[in-house]
Amino acid sequence: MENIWIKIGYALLTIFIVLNYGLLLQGLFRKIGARVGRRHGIRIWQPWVDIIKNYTFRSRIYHGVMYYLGPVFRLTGGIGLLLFLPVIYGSEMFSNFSFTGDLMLVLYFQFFGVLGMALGAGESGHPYSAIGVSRGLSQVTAFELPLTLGVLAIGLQYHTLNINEIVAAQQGSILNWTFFTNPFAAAAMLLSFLGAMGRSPFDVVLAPQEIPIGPPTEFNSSLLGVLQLNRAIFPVAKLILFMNLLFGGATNWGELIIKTFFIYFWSVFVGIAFPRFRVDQSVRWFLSIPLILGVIAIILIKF
Amino acid sequence: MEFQIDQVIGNLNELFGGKDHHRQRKGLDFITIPKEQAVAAITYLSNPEGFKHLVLLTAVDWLEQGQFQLTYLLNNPDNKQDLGIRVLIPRDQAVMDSIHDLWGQAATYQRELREMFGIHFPGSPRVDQPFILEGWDGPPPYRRDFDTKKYAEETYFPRPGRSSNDPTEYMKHQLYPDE
Amino acid sequence: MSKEDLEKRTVYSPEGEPIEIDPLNDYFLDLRPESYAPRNGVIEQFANWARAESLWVLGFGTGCGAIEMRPLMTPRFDAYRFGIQWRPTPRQSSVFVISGYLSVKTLKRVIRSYEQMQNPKFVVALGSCTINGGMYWDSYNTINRLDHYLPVDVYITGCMPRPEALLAGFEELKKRIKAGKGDGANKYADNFDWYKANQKKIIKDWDMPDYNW
Amino acid sequence: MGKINDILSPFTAWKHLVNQPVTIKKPLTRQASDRYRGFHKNDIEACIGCGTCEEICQNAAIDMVPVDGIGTKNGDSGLRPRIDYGRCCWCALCVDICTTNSLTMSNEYTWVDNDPEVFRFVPGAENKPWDQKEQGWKKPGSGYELYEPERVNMEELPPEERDHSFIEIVKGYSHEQALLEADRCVGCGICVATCPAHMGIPQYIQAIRNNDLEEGLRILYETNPLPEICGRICTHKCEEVCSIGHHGDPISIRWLKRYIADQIPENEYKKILETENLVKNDHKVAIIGAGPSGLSAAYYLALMGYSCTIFEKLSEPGGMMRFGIPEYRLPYDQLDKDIDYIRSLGVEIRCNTAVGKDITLEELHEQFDAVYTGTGLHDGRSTRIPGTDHKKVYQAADLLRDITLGKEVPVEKRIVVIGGGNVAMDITRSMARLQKQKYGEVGIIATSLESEHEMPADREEVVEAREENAQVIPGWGPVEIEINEGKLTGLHVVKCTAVFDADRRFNPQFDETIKDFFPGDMVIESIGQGMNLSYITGKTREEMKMDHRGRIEVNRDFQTSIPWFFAGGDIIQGPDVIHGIANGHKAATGIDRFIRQWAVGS
Amino acid sequence: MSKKFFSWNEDRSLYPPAKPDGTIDIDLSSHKYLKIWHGPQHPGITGNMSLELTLLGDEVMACETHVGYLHRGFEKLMERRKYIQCFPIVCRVAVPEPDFNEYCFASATEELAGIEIPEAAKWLRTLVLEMARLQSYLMWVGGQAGAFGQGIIGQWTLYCRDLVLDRFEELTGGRIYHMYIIPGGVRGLLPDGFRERMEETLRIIERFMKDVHSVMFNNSVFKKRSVGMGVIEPEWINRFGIVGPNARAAGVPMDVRKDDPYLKYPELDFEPVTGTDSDIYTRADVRRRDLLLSVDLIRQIMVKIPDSGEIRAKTPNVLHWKIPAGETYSRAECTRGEFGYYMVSDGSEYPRRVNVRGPSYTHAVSLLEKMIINVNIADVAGLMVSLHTYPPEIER
Repeated sequence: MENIWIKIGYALLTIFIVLNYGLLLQGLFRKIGARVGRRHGIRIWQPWVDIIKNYTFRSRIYHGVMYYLGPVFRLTGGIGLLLFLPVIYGSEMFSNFSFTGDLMLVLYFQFFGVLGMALGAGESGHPYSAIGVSRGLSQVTAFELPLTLGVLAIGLQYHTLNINEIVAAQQGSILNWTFFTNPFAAAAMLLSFLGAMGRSPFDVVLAPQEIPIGPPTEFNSSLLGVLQLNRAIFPVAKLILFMNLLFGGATNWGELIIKTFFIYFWSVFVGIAFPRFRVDQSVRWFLSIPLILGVIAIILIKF
Repeated sequence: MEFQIDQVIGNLNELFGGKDHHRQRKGLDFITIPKEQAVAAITYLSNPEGFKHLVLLTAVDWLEQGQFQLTYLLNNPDNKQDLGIRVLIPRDQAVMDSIHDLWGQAATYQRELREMFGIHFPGSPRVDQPFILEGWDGPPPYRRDFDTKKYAEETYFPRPGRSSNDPTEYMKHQLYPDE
Repeated sequence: MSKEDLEKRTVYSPEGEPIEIDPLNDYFLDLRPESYAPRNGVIEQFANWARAESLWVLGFGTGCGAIEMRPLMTPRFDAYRFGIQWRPTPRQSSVFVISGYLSVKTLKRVIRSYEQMQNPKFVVALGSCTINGGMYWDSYNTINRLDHYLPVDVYITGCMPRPEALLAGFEELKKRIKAGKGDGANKYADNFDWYKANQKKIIKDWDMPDYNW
Repeated sequence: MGKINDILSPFTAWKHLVNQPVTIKKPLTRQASDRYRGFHKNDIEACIGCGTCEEICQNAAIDMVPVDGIGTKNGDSGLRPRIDYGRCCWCALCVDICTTNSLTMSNEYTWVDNDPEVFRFVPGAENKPWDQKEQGWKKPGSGYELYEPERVNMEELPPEERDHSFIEIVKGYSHEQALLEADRCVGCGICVATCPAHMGIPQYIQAIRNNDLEEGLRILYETNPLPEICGRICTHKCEEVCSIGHHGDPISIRWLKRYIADQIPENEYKKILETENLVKNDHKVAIIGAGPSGLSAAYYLALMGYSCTIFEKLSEPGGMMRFGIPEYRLPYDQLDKDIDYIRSLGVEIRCNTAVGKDITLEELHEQFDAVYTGTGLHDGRSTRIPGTDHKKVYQAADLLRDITLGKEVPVEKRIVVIGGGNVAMDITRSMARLQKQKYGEVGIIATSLESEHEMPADREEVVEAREENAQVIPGWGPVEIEINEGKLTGLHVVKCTAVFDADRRFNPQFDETIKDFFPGDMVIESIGQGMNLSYITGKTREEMKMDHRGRIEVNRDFQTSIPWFFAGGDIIQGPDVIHGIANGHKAATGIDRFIRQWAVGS
Repeated sequence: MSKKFFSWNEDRSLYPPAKPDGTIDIDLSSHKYLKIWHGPQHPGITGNMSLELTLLGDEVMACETHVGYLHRGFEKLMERRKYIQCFPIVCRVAVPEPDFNEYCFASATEELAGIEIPEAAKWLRTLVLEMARLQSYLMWVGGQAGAFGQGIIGQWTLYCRDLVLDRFEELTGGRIYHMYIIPGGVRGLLPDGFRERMEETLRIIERFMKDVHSVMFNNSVFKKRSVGMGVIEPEWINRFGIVGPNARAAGVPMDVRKDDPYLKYPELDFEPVTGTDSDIYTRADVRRRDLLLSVDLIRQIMVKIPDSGEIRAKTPNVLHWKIPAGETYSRAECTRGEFGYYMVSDGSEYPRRVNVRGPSYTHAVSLLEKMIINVNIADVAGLMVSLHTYPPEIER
C-alpha cells in the first residue's frame, strides 16, 4: 500500500495474466462450442494470432476523434472494472485498487465501456452501429436492473459495499457463499449475467444475421484489436466480480480458474442451446423473472 | 357442375375469339386469344372457371414474324388443369394490359418483361424501375436480335492466347501441303 | 437517396460559399488508396505469419461457389482449425473469396467491399468463371477475367471447387503471404487508374445506392 | 409441462460434447469418389483429334492444337484437345461423346495457382499428377450413348434371291434409314483428308439431315462427278478412318452418298447444279479413256468451258467401272446416269476409238490444246506358275469384260480363283452366278496368299461371296496348276505364313510342308492388272519421263514431262476409282492452268 | 403491469400500418427514417440479393427487393446452345438444388421430342430428386436456426447434408452440380454398395434430426421468435402464387408429387405434409416433416430401384438433335414448391425459348415485400429464410 508504483506494477501484472487467461478462455470455449457442433474448432492459440494480425494492418479507416476514443473507452471500462476488483482474496499482489465502496464503482464501470462504445460507434455513422448501440443500451439497462437489485441485496446482506469484505464474509465453508446464503439474489444476478456476457439468447446486440456484428461493425485494424483486448479482459473481470460476490472469491489462481471457468461455462451452457431473443423480448424477459427474483431478494433481506 | 376443359376451351373460342387450341398432354392445353380480349379472358378464367393460380407469365420473341408471344400459364388447382394463354402482340408496338390486380406476382413478371423484352405494361407497379439489370444501355437483352456472344466478347474481353484448328482443314494442310 | 441527389450541382455552405459537387465522382469509389511499403526484416515476417494464420474471410457469397463455404464452416471440413474464420463486415476481413462468376451488378458491390477492406488484403478467386469467364463466357452480364478488375492472389480451379480444393487454395494463400507475396492491396493502389478504367468501362451505372454493410 | 420441456429440451444439445468430431482429418489428401468428374486425362495415342469434344463443349473450353510427337496421318488429325480450365464446367460431355473413348477424367480436383494463364493444358501431352489415376469419370455404358454407335442395317437381297442373277444386291437406304444413318455422324471431318477427292463428307451428310438433297448433290459434284458410281463401289477409305468406327460401326458414308444421288432424277441435275448455261471457251482437250479419271477430268473441264472429247477404245464408256465391276454391284443404268449427265454438258465421247490405232497421239496433239490420259489397268497379270499357259487358265479382267459385253464366257463346274482382292471377289461371285444359272449349283474356290484378316478385298465382299456358296480359302500360295493329259484338274497350293516382311514389303513366306490341292476345271487369275501404254509412241514416248517402277512421272497437276500431256487415274495411282476421280479433277485444274499460260504465252 | 406487457404475441406495431394496397401515409424519403440495405453482402440474406428496408425505429415500413446480382442470362444463353449443351448449364440456375432444373429441362425436352425414358432411369431420377430435396432441406434447417442465432443446428445438418453430397458424388460424379439427369435418361447406375451406404446416411440423418427436433423445435426461445410470426393469410395463396411448403403450412395440400404425379411417385406411398398455422414455426415444422418424408421415400425407392437396365433412351445424335416444334411446361415439386420449365421449340437444334419458373420468384419478391411490412428488423432474416428462397432462380 505504501508505494503506488509497486501497486501499479502489480496491477499491470494482473492485467497481463487476465488478458492471457481471457484469451485462453475465449479459445477454450470456442473449442467447446465447436465440439458440441461435432467439429474441432479453432486452434487454442488462435485468439492471440487474431489480435496480432489486427495490429499488423497497414491502413485504417478514420471517422473522427470520438471514433478513436470509443474502443479506448471500451477497454478502459474493462480494465477499470478489473482494477477495482480484488482478484485474489488475501493477496497483496492481486488485490488491485479495491477500496471501500468499490462495488458501486464496479457497477458503474460495467456500464462505462458500453457508453464509450456507443459514442465511438455513433461517430462512425453506420446504421448497423446505431441499431446495435440502441439495442445494446436497452439490453444493458434491462439487465442492470435485476443485477443491481441482486448486488444491493448482497450489500444489504453483508452490510458493506466493499468487495473484499463481501468475499471475506463468505470464507470458511462452501455454504457460506452468497450463492447459498442468498439464492434469490444469486439467481437474479446469474440470470442477468447471461445478458452481461452477450451470449445467446441475449446476443442480439452483435447479431450478425441482422446488423452484422452491430456496434463494432465499422471498427477495423488496430482499433478492432483494442476491442479484442477488451473482449478478453472484460469478461474475465466480470467473472471475477461474480465469483467474488457469489462464490466466495478465490484465494489463489487455481481456485480462480476453476470458479471462473464454471461461471463462464454457465453462459456458454445456455448460449449453445438457445437462439437469440429479439431486443424487446430480452428486455421484457429481464424485467420479468430476474427482476422479480431481485425484488424478492431485496424484500427477503430487508424484512 | 362437372369441370370440362373442352367446355372451357369452347367458351373461350366463343366469347373471346380464342383459336389454335392445342392439347399438349392431358392437363395442359394452349390457346391463342387476341390481344384485346386477353385480359378479359384471363379474368374470366381466374374467377368463374377456377384458374386461380398464375403459374408463369413470360414472352417468346418471334423475330421472324415480328411478334411477341406472351404466355400466361394458368392453373386450376382443383381440377389439375393447366391452360396456357398465348397472346400475340406486334413487336414494334409492344404494349400489353397489366394483370397485376389479379395476381400480386404479375407485377414482378411484368417488370421483368419490361426490362428483358421491352414489353410495356402501363399501370403496373414499379414497372419502369430496373429489376435485374443495372446501368444497362443496350437493347432489351432477351430480344432475339441482341447477340449476347458478340456483346460479351466486346465488353468483357476474353483471355487472349487461345486458338484452335479445324481438324479437316488442318489435316488437308498437313497431309497435302501443296494443294 | 433519389436519383436527383446524384446529379452534378452547386451547393452552398452555411457561410454562403458555393461548392461544386459531382456526387458520382466525388463520393463513390474514386478515393485513391495508398500503397504501403512493407516493414523490414523479422517484423514483417512475423506480421506475415500472423496475417497468414488468421485469415478472416469476408462473408459475401458473390456466386455459386458460396455454397461450398458452408461445408467449410461446418464439421465436415472445419476450416476454423486452419485459422480461417468468417467475418460479416469487409472492414474487418482480410480475405475476399470471389466465389465464381460476377455479374456487373455484383462486381460493383464487390469493388466497394474490396475497397473497404484494409491493407493488406487478399483475393481468392474460385472456379473457371474468374479465370476466363467459365460457362458464362458468352453472357452479356458476367465478367470474364477477374484480374482486370481486382488483383487476385490465388485462383482455385473447378466448377465449383470442392471444399478440399478451397482448403488447398487457402494453404497456397498462406504460403504466399508468409513469403511476402501477398501484395494485392499495394498492387491495386499502384495500378489504381488501370483498374478503375477497366471497372468504369463495364459498370455504366455508378449510382451506388446508399449502402451500408 | 410443455413449457418446461421447451426450456430443458434444448440442453440435450450438449450430449454431443462427448462425441468425437466428424471432421475429416486430412482434407487435402481426400480421394473423391470413383466416378468423380475431376481433371481430364487423355490417352493421347488412342485419340485421333477428331474435335468432337470441341464441338459439344458449350463453354468453348476446348481448342484443338498440334502436339509435339503426334503427326498427322490418315485417320488422325494430329491435333489434340487443349482444355481451358477458365471455361470448363466439368460436365464430362466431352468424355461421353469422345469417339475413341480416349478422353476420360480422373478424380483429382485440386489445382491452385496464382497465375491465371496456366489453367490451360493438353491432357495426356503435359505431365500432370493425375495422369496415372485410375478412378474418375468414364463413359457410363448401360445403354448410355450420345450418338448411335451401330450402323443402320443396309437391306440387301437375301443370298437365295441374288445368287443366280446380276440384279443389284444392295437396296439402298430409304428416307428414314438415311436420316438415321446421317444422324450418327458427328461431323468431325477426319474422313475428308483421307478421301482422295477430299469430298465434303460432313457437309453432304448434314444436307441429308436437313433434308436438303439438292444442296447435298451440289456438295457431291464439287469434288466428285460420279456420285452414283462412287456411292456404290467406292473403296470408302473414309469409312476406315471414320471416328465413329473406333467405338461402333463407321458411318456408311458410301451409302449416304448413293442415297443423295439415287433420290434425284438425272433430268434435274442441270438445274440443281446450275450448269444449264455453261459459257464455252474455244479451247479443246482430248481425253483418252472414258474411265473415272477421264470422265472426272472431262466434267471439270467442261464446267470451265472447255470442249472435251473422250476417246474410248471399247464400245461403251465407263472403263473399269463398266467392264471390271459386275452389274450386281453397279447396275449399268446408274453408271449411265452419271455418264449421261457429263455428256449432257457437251462432252463428246467417241467409243470404239482406240488411240494409237484409230487415231495417233500426235494427231491428238495437233487437234487439241491438251491431252489427258487415264487408260487404266486392263491387262491381267499372271502368277506365272507352271501350267498358266493352259487354255483353261483365264484372266479375271478379261472375263469380267466379256461378261459385260454379253459375250459367251466359259463356265466350268469347278473353278479355282487365285487372288484375294476385290476383283477376285467380283469374278468369283460373277462366275458363281453363272454356275448357278448353268448348273444350278456353285462350285468355286477363291484362294489368296493373304490370311483372312489381311485380305485386301472388302470384308462384306468376302462375307457375301460365302453367302452365295462360293468358298473363300485364304492363306495359300499357288505352286502349280495340275494338268492331267491336257485337261486342267486343279491347283496345288502350299501354306503361306506371311505375305509381307518386317518392312511391309511384298515378300511371301511359305511353309512347304503344308500342302493342299483345290480341284478345278478352270483357273482364273486375279492377282492384279497392268497398264498398257503402247499408244504412246515415237517422240512422245522418248521424251516421256518414267519413274523406276515404270510409271509415268507427273507433277502435282498430273502433268507429265511433256507439257501438253497429262496423265492420271489407275496408271498413276493404282487401282482405285476415287483416286481416279480425284486425279481427273486435279488434272482438270492443271490443264486449265496450262492452257491459260499457254494462251497467254502465244 | 398489464398482462399485455408480458404477452409475446401482441400486435407490436406502434406505427401507422400499411394500407391494403401496400402504401403508407408517411413520407419515407424525408430523411427521418433509417434506410438499411439488407444485403447483398450480408450474412442475414440468403444468397446474393438485397432488401432495401426503410425503418421506423426498428420496424420495417417499406421494403424493396433487389435482385439481379446473380443474373447470368440463362434463358438467353440457352437460346444459343443446343439442347445437349443446355444440359450442363441448367443445373446452375438454382445452385443449392440443381437436380430439379435438370429434371424439368430433361422432361420438357423429352416431352417435345416424344421420348419415353427407360424404367431404371425413372427410378434413378426419382431417387436423385428426393436426395436433392433432402440435402436442400438439411441446409435450410440450419439456415432457419441460424437466422435466429442458433448456430449449432447448422453444424449438425450441414454435416448430414455433406453425407448426402457424398452419396451424390458416388452416384453422379458431382458434388454440387450433379449433371446427372440428361435429356433421355440418366448418366449412371447405382454404384456397388450404394444401398448400404445410403441406409447408413439416412440413419445418421434421422438421429441428428431427432436432436434437431428437441433442440430447435422444442425450444422456448425459438418458439417465441417464430410462433405467430410471418403469417401467410390463406387468401394470399393464389393471390401471390404461393406454392410448396409455404402453402402447405397454411393447410393447402399443394404438392406436385401428388397433384401432377411424375416419374415413379405414383408408385410410392406418401401423403403431402401440411400444417395449419402458417407462421414461421409451422413452415419450419412442415419442412422438417417433409425432410423426414424424403428419408422415408428414399427408403421406399431403394427397395424398388433396379440395379441394372438401360439408363438412357435412344435419342438422335445429341450434336444435332432437332426437337419438333411445340411448346410445353414441365414441373416438379422442389423444396420451395412447384419448379417448372416452359419450353418453346421452333423445330431447330436450339430451343427457341426456355423460361424457368422458380418458386422463389414469387416468394422472395412480391410476397416478401408484402409480409415484411411492420416486422422488426431482427426478424427480417428469419422471415426471409422461412420463405425459403434461392436468389439464383429468381433472376437466373
